[in-house]
Amino acid sequence: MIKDTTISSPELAKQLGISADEYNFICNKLERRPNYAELGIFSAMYSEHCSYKSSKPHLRKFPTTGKRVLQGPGENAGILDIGEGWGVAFKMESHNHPSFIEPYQGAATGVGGILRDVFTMGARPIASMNSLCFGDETQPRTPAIVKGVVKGIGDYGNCVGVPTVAGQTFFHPCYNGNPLVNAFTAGIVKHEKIFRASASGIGNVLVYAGAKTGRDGVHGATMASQEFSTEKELERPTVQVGDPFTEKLLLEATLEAMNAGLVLSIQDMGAAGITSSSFEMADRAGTGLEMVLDKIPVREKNLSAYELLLSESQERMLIVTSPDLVDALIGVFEKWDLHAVAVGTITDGKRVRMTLHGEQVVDLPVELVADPPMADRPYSPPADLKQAWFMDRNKLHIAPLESKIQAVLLDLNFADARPLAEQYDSMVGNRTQGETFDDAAVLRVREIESKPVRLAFTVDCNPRLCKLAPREGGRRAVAEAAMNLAVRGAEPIGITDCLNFGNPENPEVMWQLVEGVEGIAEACTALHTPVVSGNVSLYNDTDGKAIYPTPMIGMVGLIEDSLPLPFSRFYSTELELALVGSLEAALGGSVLASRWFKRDCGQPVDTDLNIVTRAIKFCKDLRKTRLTYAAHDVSDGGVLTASLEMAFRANVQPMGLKLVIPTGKDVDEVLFGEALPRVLIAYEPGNRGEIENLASRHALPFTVLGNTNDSGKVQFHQGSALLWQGDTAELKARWSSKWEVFFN
Amino acid sequence: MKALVEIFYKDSVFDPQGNTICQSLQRLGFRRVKDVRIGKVVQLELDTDGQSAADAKKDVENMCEKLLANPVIESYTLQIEGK
Amino acid sequence: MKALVEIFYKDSVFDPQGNTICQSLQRLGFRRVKDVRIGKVVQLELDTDGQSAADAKKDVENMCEKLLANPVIESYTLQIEGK
Amino acid sequence: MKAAVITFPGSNCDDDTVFTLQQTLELEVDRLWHKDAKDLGEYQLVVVPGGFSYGDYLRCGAVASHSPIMGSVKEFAANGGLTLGICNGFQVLCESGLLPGALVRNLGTNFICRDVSLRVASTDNPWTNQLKEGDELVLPIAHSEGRYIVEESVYSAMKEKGQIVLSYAANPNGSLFDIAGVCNEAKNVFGLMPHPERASDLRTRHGMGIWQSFLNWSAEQK
Ligand SMILES: Nc1ncnc2c1ncn2[C@@H]1O[C@H](COP(=O)(O)OP(=O)(O)O)[C@@H](O)[C@H]1O
Ligand SMILES: [Mg+2]
Repeated sequence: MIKDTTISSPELAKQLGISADEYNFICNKLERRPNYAELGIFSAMYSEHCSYKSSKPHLRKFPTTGKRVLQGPGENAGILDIGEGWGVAFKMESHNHPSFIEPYQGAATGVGGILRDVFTMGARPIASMNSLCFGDETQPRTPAIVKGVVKGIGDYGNCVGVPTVAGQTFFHPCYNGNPLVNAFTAGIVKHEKIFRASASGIGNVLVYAGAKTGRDGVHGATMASQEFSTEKELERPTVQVGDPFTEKLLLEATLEAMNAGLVLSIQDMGAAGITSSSFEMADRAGTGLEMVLDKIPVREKNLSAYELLLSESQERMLIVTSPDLVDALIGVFEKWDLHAVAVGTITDGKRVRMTLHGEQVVDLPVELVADPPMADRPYSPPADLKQAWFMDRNKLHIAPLESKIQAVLLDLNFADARPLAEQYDSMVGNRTQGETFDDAAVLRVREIESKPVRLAFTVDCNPRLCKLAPREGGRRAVAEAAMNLAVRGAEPIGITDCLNFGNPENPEVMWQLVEGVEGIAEACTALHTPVVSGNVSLYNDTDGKAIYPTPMIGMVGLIEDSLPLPFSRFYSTELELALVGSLEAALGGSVLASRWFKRDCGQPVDTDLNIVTRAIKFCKDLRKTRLTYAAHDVSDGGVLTASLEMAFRANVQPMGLKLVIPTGKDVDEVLFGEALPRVLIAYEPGNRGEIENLASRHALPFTVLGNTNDSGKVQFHQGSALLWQGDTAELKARWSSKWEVFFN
Repeated sequence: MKALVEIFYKDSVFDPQGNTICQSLQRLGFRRVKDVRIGKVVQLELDTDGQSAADAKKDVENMCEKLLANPVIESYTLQIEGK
Repeated sequence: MKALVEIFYKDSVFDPQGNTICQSLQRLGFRRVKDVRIGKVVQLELDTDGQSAADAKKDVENMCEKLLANPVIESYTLQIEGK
Repeated sequence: MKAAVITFPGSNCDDDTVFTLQQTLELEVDRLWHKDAKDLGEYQLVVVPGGFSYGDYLRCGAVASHSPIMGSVKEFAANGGLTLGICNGFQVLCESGLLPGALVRNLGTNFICRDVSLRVASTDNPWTNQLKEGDELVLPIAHSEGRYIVEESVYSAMKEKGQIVLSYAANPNGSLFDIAGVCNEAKNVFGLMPHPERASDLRTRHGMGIWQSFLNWSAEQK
């Protein structure tokens, strides 16, 4: 084992993932070579995961301001004003690499990390979501990964008592060697109880609180900044194990200490553990720190400074308080059976000094560590993009409808999420309204008594589209999320994002990233949904193969009335069904195109964000009519899958559905086309006039598409000709059991 | 034949359950308890007719590697009983 | 001293986890597996300085009765290792 | 009327229960910390709430059943005090011997969260007296260890004495005889896996049947 104080060498730096340029830069600035412990700090803080060196210059393009923004990017979570003196704090984070190595613990600790990011801000977490991308079903490891990840998320969130209310699951071979696990949490906080992570006040005390430190996860951040390769299997750090029970105690103790006025500032220990939390807090405040590493509560003997600093043991916090409050603060944590000890003080001079066994092991300027040089990565579009856009429209056209329908219905992604989602406690907290298996989840904010306030949450991204057209993919992820909220009656107010991409040193991947970011920025500007937090996960490659660009969007919406919520299910067998939005839609990038041609192909059309804005308004006004209706956003799979889902979710049996495609219209484009915005609405026939008028007032096309009935059959007609029919119960049985195989 | 497989987290991996139960035992007055680790034990009943003991053991080892234990974080010990 | 406590559901209590593992093993081709039961194993490290072996064992038995096993549904076996 | 809700480390439905008792039933509610044993004589209702006390480590409810406050609850229950255990609270009550039987791993092994249909199996008790035998209640469940088991001889006696209070219309977890909620012989201690506090002013509101029964019973005792 290398001693902490051993002077480093360029070779050692390289082994720890620090480039020669970076090492020279560090040595020049320091006017010496860093020792081993210090080198460890640089290796973590200069990693892509902590430094955002490839992405940061582009993230500046996001709109981050707005009348509701109480906290934009740069803190542990962003916060939006929801009125009455309250805010919603939220963020999304990836745990891709750990979840591939150990699906259960990787996903569990991902949930733990995002929960801490939210309660670190002073917010009580009220809802979690997750977005999961898995390899295809032919991969032998897929079932075990799905099962492990879902169980990990469930066991952690259920135990802490934060409901998991929504999510997205997507299977695609591009994730065969690199599944994605993105976790979102939102919490609510009073304006005056918002806490930030800044170590200010010379002489103030740094308190370590929570679980003890062990050797687990030493170097997690560096690992998350490298590609996987099959040979590297052995070099992996010890897997971190989540302890949701301790997390729950930490949550309660932290909020209690905050409420009692014992906390000045606070930061969770996430990636790169105590290193990043201490340096970042000092950096934000422009101060320095002196820390005695011997004080850190440990689980194992003989931890070196290097290990103490880079450990990613879970469920830990770093808190700044004033000297007279230290004892009371420690008292609160001890009440909850947690450790809390003073480990350092805040100094001026903008340096961090750390000692172990009386020996100085770290003495570094804060800025050099916390603000690494950015990487200026070249980017250029992939050469084969145009090829991917080619799609033989004619071949599709002449294929029998039956085979096309079956192709889409057989897609593993067209499935009831129940077998998965029922493993999550979606109701703890007593806020969750109605069904959670809908376009967006809605929760009441029961803390606000002066008026009805509800929050809506959704995650969205269509990676297939992002691969074919990353800019449009980014735009549509935002627009789609907004439509999901709108159909449930919520006004979209802001987003968080999790940018999952491949190796940024590859100019084509970098291009996807830049395009994706710009697309998100365009849509967020147009829809007035600022970006208030987010996360970037790069190097999602295995053996040189990158995942599809996957810029996941987590969006929050607000409902300020107590009107009933529309659901995406038929509630009677005597409804009329209409499509609001363009009747025909392009097939480029659609599920049908992918399934039919066995490759993701076609050129997706650009979404008109003005029309999306109008559609959101329409949805809002539709609720105000107080009519009863069901509504469902049309997304991947088109009208075919959207209308079937409404029938499958119906609470009346037998359910029949008759769609009549107007004569002269392209059946493929009506049934399978994918474009935004398109909303299916079902209502009592007598209400057609009012709804149609409303649509035309917002300049949106309105087409009556059919009706529900009690035939128990799904029938598609064009004019009077029957094109296709199937048995609702039989179709539903296939849909609802598809994902069961993963869980028994 | 019966086989008994004990599976624990590796020593380097934190065992939150054992940790909590250790504290609970101490609070209940069992102050001599220094450390607790909690694992799984899998009891297998096997039909070993016409199989050598060595082959049977090999079988169980295979089961451990393939399904019962997770080599990333767990280690296991194996005990064979009777025949 | 180390003590190892193995805790299983009583035979009268159906063990769904064991059952699931049994089926999975059979699906994986381990057709000789006839039955699987899954239990817990608790490894205790005890400070027995100045304590007789009999007392130490008594202690562990007490822990089992009080906390580690639930006599309504479980039965346990105890093993003491070293001193 | 005054109620108490206990918080163990890891309880996570304590807040929801307090909210329901306060906001929906307009009761005065004290929160009790597990470490603080005390005389509970002043309360008309003591609730052991749901959650994952001590992380559900080792066995659900096992560690919590040894908490100092549980000594107080036992005394309270022995004196006829109305004691309600919901979900993890039910597990704690079984572990502490206040209710017969035990709750073990669901047959399907997984955690299940969904609304389920329940049938009222008996009504001569403080918990369902405002309902009728055979009434349907739709309440959410959220557990992975909710399979109630008890020896057959004990079950027969329980059934005889009207201790089986709620049963599942479609058994979600493999509970013996579809049992979802039981009370002790004196009927003052009641445990159930479904969550009435999550369906009192939200969702189906069928939880109100249980609360109203309790209110009615308490009013009659006065
Ligand atoms: N894609 C993004 N969009 C907006 N903000 C981002 C993005 N990626 C990271 N951020 C912000 O950068 C900061 C650092 O993020 P991160 O390292 O994930 O925080 P933490 O250390 O709390 O895990 C946070 O404020 C986060 O919200
Ligand atoms: Mg953080």
